[in-house]
Amino acid sequence: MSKVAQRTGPLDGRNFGTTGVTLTPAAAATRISLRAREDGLATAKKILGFAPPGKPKSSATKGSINCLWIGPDEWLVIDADDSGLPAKFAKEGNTKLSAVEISHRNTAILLEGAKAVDVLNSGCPQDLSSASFPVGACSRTILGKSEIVLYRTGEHAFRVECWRSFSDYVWSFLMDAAKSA
Amino acid sequence: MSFSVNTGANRIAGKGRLSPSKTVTFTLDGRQLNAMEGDTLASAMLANGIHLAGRSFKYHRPRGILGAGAEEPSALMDISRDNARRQPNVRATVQEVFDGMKAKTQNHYPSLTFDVGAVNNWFSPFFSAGFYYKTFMWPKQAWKNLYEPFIREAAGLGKAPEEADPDHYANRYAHCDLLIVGGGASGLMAAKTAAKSGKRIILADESASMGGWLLAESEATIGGRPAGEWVTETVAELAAMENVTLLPRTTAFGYYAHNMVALAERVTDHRSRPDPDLPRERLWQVRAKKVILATGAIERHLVFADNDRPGIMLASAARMYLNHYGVAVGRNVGIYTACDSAWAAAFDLQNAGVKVTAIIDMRAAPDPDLVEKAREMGIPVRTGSAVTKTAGKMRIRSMTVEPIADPLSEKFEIDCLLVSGGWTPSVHLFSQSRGKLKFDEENGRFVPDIHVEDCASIGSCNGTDDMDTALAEAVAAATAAVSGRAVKAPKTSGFASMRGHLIGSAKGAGPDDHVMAFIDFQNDVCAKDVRLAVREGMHSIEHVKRYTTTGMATDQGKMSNMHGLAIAAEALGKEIPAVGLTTFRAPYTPVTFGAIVNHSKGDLFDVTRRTPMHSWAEEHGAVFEDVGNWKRAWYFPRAGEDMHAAVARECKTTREAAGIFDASTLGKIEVVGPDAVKFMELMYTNPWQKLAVGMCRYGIMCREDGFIYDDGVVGRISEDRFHVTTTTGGAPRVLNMMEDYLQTEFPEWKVWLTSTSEQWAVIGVQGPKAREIVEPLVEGIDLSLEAMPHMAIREGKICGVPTRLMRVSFTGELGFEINVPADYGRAVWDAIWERGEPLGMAPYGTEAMHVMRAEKGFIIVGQDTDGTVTPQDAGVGWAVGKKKADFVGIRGLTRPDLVAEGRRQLIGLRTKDPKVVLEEGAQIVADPNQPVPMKMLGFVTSSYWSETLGHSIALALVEGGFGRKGDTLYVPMENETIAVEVCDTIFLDKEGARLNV
Amino acid sequence: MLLIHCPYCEEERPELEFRGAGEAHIARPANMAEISDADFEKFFFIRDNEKGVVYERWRHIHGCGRFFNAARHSVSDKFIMTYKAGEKKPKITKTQIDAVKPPAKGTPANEPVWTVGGKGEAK
Amino acid sequence: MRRFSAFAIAREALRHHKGWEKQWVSPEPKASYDVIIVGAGGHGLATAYYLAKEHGITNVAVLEKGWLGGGNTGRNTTIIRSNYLYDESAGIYNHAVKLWEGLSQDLNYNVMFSQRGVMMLAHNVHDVQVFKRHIHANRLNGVDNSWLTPEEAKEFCPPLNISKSARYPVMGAALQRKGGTARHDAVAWGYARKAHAMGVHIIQNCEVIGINRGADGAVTGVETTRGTIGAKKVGVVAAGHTSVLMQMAGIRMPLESFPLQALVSEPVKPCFPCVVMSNTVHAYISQSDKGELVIGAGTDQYTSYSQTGGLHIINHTLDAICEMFPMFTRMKMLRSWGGIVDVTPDRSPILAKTPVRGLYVNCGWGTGGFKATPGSGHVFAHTIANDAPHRINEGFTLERFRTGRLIDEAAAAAVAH
Ligand SMILES: Cc1cc2nc3c(=O)[nH]c(=O)nc-3n(C[C@H](O)[C@H](O)[C@H](O)COP(=O)(O)OP(=O)(O)OC[C@H]3O[C@@H](n4cnc5c(N)ncnc54)[C@H](O)[C@@H]3O)c2cc1C
Ligand SMILES: NC(=O)c1ccc[n+]([C@@H]2O[C@H](COP(=O)([O-])OP(=O)(O)OC[C@H]3O[C@@H](n4cnc5c(N)ncnc54)[C@H](O)[C@@H]3O)[C@@H](O)[C@H]2O)c1
Ligand SMILES: Cc1cc2nc3c(=O)[nH]c(=O)nc-3n(C[C@H](O)[C@H](O)[C@H](O)COP(=O)(O)O)c2cc1C
Ligand SMILES: [Zn+2]
Repeated sequence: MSKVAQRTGPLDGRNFGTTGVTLTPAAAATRISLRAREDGLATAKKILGFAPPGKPKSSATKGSINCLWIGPDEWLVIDADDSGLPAKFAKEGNTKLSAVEISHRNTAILLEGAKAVDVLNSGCPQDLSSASFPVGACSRTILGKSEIVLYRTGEHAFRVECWRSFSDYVWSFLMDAAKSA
Repeated sequence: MSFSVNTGANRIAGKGRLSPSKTVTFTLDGRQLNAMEGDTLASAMLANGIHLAGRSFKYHRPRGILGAGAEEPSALMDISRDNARRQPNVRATVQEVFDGMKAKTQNHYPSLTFDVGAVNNWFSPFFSAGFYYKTFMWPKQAWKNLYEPFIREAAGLGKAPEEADPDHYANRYAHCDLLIVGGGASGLMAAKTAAKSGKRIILADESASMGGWLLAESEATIGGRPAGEWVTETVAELAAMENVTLLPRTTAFGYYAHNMVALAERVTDHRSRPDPDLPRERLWQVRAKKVILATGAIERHLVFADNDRPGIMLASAARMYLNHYGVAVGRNVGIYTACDSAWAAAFDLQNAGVKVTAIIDMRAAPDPDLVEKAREMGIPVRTGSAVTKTAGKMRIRSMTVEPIADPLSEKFEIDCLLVSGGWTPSVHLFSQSRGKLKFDEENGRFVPDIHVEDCASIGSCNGTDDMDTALAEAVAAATAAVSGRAVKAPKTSGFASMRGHLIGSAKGAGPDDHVMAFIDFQNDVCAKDVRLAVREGMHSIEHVKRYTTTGMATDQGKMSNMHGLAIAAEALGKEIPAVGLTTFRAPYTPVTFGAIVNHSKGDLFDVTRRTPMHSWAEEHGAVFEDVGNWKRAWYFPRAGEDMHAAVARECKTTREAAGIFDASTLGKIEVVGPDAVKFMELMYTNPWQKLAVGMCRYGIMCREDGFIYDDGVVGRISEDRFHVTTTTGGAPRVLNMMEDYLQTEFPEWKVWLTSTSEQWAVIGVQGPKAREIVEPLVEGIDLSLEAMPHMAIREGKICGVPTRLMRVSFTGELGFEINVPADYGRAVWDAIWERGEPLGMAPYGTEAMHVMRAEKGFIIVGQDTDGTVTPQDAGVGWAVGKKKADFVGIRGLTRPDLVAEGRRQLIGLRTKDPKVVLEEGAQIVADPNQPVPMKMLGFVTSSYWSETLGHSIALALVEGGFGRKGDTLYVPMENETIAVEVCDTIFLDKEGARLNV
Repeated sequence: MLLIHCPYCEEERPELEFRGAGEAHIARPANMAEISDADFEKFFFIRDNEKGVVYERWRHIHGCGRFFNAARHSVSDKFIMTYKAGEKKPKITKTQIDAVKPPAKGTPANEPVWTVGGKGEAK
Repeated sequence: MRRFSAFAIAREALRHHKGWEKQWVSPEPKASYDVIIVGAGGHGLATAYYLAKEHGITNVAVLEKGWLGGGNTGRNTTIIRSNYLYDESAGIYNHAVKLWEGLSQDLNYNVMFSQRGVMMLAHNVHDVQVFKRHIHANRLNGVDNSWLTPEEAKEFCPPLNISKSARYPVMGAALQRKGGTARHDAVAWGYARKAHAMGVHIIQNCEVIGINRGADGAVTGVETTRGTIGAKKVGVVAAGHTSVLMQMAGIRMPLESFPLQALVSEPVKPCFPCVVMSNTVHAYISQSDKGELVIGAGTDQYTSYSQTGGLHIINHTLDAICEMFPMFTRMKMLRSWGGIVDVTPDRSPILAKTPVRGLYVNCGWGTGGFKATPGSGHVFAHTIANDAPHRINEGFTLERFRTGRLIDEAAAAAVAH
């Protein structure tokens, strides 16, 4: 057997900054697309250690695990450490919920700085003021011509999740927007 | 008076708000001129005594500067920084001068003062409205070769840029509680009032300085302080507030549904050396909870004979030039008006030391106070009189004045004539918001009536002339918009009255006169053109507009539309409201394509999707093709190889040893849940109940109409989990269609769909040596034929990472599709390559893949099918479950035409000459000698040279094709006819011997 | 760009996040395989295409992913309401329609037609 | 009708153009007509004209709710071509092109038909396959259409960016040299003037609000905002409003009406010699004789009768225009607008009899019917006059949605306009 394959993210090695914002590729993470109805939530709670948030645009966090409300029966679970979530879900089976691993489908860009909202609003049509998109808020939305999942991690900090092959575009877009914001 | 010669002989020292210490230099038609920072090109020209600004569109008449803002129809210039940064048709009244700016006048040859195009002026009697519809028809060919080129050359104003634009542009989606458009007295007052609430407020004004007409006032006060100071203080106060975004140089150009207003901000066009990171312009797409429109009013000119000479301008503009820019527009100025506000211009000019030759007011009895004041100042006044003629070639020299009731005339020498026909409220945005207007008979204007969006109109744009009332309106609207507490508006004094108006033609330009009395300066439309249009039956104002082109120029008739309307109404014998206005459309003033495109230039024009192995392909010299947003490796040419040679080699290597192929772009959907199989039964034509766990099946998806929508291999991972693949391009629409059925037709079914297209990188290894290459890297999966037959799917590990390994083949060879989590894709690929290369493996691209699948008769949806092909037509009717009670497409498939005889069916073709490769898309006929139009039986969908078989192969959709096996048909090309024989679609290894090893 | 209230996200979002999905309340026949050609035509091709209140489907495709329905006025483009997929076609009252319908003709902006009744030739 | 000519203009110039007669008048509606055409767009007016000219039926009224030519005829990007794939489409559009070629002379009205060539760009392998399929089919149907290499495309249209590094490089183009543009307003006016001269009543500001039928179900006339008007036959040619009108006769249509937007730039000197279309990046452009760039955008995604649309649609179009012609970012948009297009499921028109006797319908031209105006009017007049379709419009039935015999240009190519 030859050596074990190593993980390489699509944005590895990039970074960018202006006076207003910095862009950094997020570290590799484990991600699950969690789908469940009312009757599956208990199982999800058991595995995650907390209940998936029920309110639109909201998220819940415990330890290394973030659970983002995406839709009424859909959550994006991001685990910064490898807590073995896929295996735990696999053990529970698919009768009440669906947990599909998408760790590699998505990649993320961390956007930080005083101009973060302006930069995002160059391509994202949502209202990102703190009143309407407070810290902890998250939403699937649009950035320019790409779909993203936006997650506000701080007053001036966002995590921008996107599909792997869109990440080059999203990165370039944010760079272009950062320069002119 | 004292003139400060440095920035122009007509600059009055001590007048205006610009700072004399800051001067800039620019050129006009190559001539170097000085200006003050803050000057517009127009004010800078006027300071230098220049009125002549260009030639008109149709008659090439000399034209001057008419206005002082966005309404300007005449002074359009070509402005550049350098060759690539050149902008035609810029309004000199809006463009701020910057150091090094190059301005050029337009639409003349060889020069502005001597223009051969001016012969058109002589022929103007022929160029009546719509003349080109009436002639240029004989001889027929002359239209294309003579007339049209001539007309085209004569038309147009400036010259389009020829080089790619090096500037960049930006976009901002913004949200606010209140958007205020217009930073004049009303807008500023509204902002000041609303800002206190702490709510998010955006205030945009198209000018460089906020203040609107306050900047033109000389003696006005607000709250006891000079109006200019009030503006400065208010702007400073607003600028300091965090909840307020102040946007000068920003035009609100479009009011769209649901309170979205689009703004264009000019970021660098006024700067000498802009920071290269700054965008040239920024588009703002503002979603406002409430909008206050405070867009003011625009002054109208007067329609009389030869009213277009350089030196004739709007009275309000002259006032703005004087009081804001410190520029005297002439030294010997006449006034011709129907409105009080022009009197203020006369008084200001006279006070500044400019000689006002006479005030001609067409009203019999204008405000006695004004008349009295003029008398006191020694300005001659003629009331109840009109200017009936002007003289002067490149600049006005004199005016002839007649009492309206009386033909006695007197002549005044002047170098400038200020006109005012009263004010037109700027209801453009209001109208775009689909608000309804009403006609204010008394003041001859349309004003907002019913608001449709959540907005309010205040101040001049609402027809409110009196400043106290305007400010009270502002306070009330702002308070309501932010649900604030009512406050009192400040008291004002000293504002010029805006009473009095004329719409339509003035004396001497009436129905029986044949003079050139311009309505629309830019498109050279005269009063008589409108009358002609009406005479010819153009009785809708929309017809009048289109027949005469009035209001269709770059100013969209801001000054002229009311005149056109009034003249049309008169000619029609109708009331103005019964004739109606033409539609106001975005943009309010022209907006660059760049601002609208903003970030979507170059690489950001569209998303470019690349697979995890893209870099490897690049390193190995791949040529890529675009498939949707994806870049896919098309073929891998080696030194000296063209596409044909490379593809032939790739096929050969794969069939003889092995090939490696990046299939990552395939769409993938994970279908999970207790009802997964039921769902698959619905979505695909195939039966799925009996598909064993660990096995795959080729599936076909139709739309309800029975036509093939997509296809792909589906693997059953467990009883309740399917790994579904789709075509590359079809991935999003397939998932969308599945979600649609699931959510809206069968919401009670327990099954969930997740896109995993990008979770998995897919590496195809195909060819006799495939197993040998892959086997040593795999853990926990037995790859032997017995343990893992064709169409099996297994989970395990490869290179130490998880894999879903499918034994499938699109080439007809022994093959594996190795799904690995995408971030491992490149590493696993590298490992396979490391093993495979010494064994003779080569990478192949999509073209070789297409050839090999065609040799096996496998279809490509979208190439061998279009939206009119059923599974039966495509020869995959076996994939339609005969015993199924339902699936999407089941009913569509049985419609009369879909079961009729003579449908086009997919068959194989072999050219009689094996070396000839048919062209894809070539049409097929039975009788090549029939006359055109020929009866076409079908067409070639796929066609390739098969290196393996040593002859060309093709697939085709042919009428009744299944019944034509062995027939000879013909493919008529432009210069030859190719004979072909209909054959089976499977050209290679019918029995599948190569597969089952 | 419209502003659309997603009944699942419980707020208004920009149209860019949505995908229009055609007329609403056209149920797929349960006995699909058996329906007549005419019924299939009705189901698949025929549309009300109402000038006035339309019932239409949207998908919050770049948001929560849900399909939902809307009642909108197809002349003013204003929404009367949006509601979840599966909910019954709502009865729309005259008051609701009046609140979204464009103002009557007769006022000139954007309806540059001659006033009704202005018969015959002008001079 | 007094003829238009250079001589007539010269004569009139001398008397200040006082002698021109009305190009059409606005008569009071009569109590009844042999044929009523609903909709005074290009297609309706052409139908009336050919009824009079070819079939001697002059007791005809064209009823128009607004002003003639104010529908899509007055708001389209005027692209004319006939290089369609299917025999039926090639048949009707080429019939139209032939009529276009003599139309100015026929109408004695210069419609400025300008055969400057329509070039459609291929940006990927799939485009190439589809275009070649069209070119071959067109050749065998007698329709001109030829393949250009990127270099030839650039030569034909110098502003075109054929750089290999473009996001979607140009891989070639299909050129129909006989394609081009015409002056949209002049088409409506020219037909109106000639139809009027032949006795047709063009009644504007007259909205049809009901279709009257007799006891036997056959059409007897229409209700309008100006009263009841009788008719033996009624032809509905109302483009975006067809569903509304047909519903008055109890017929539901396979149509949806969408706003389609367009825009013009500021006028500039000639800089763009032909028509260019790209379906892949989705935009089309030409320069009018007046100098403005005429640019087509897309449809909004929702049905609407509002003749407006969202800025993002225009945004998307201009992205594509500036990608193909990078020098145009500094051009300015002067005006943008929308029209309401009636779209059929197969993107082909319906020109046919209906289940109601005496009622005929001509609709479904969607985003691309201007080019068909003369051909459509010509065969529709035939259909009405003979109560049977012309050979050329035989396939464009209403029944095809029942039988499945679609003429699916869209499915075959995803090509509009
Ligand atoms: C933006 C845009 C761009 C386009 N570009 C092209 C192009 O480049 N090439 C091309 O070939 N085609 C193009 N088209 C399509 C083309 O404009 C239309 O297909 C064509 O003009 C239709 O002509 P018409 O006469 O059928 O319809 P219209 O001109 O719309 O005429 C229909 C008439 O019916 C009237 N009407 C409706 N209801 C009633 C009623 N109840 N009573 C009385 N009258 C009524 C309307 O007021 C209207 O005047 C474009 C369309 C648009 C909107
Ligand atoms: N003396 C005069 O000549 C004169 C003329 C007009 C008004 N007034 C006085 O001013 C009072 C009201 O002033 P007001 O504030 O209503 O009007 P205003 O004309 O002073 O201000 C309107 C402002 O809106 C801006 N604007 C217009 N359209 C815009 C757009 N689409 N985007 C961005 N900015 C835009 C203009 O640049 C201008 O600054 C009146 O009551 C009257 O007394 C005086
Ligand atoms: C081919 C074409 C060229 C046009 N050129 C101009 C133009 O040069 N100036 C202008 O203001 N409008 C121009 N228009 C747009 C019309 O003014 C108008 O917007 C359009 O006919 C739609 O009508 P509406 O805006 O009144 O609804 C043009 C329209 C078309 C179809
Ligand atoms: Zn939602």
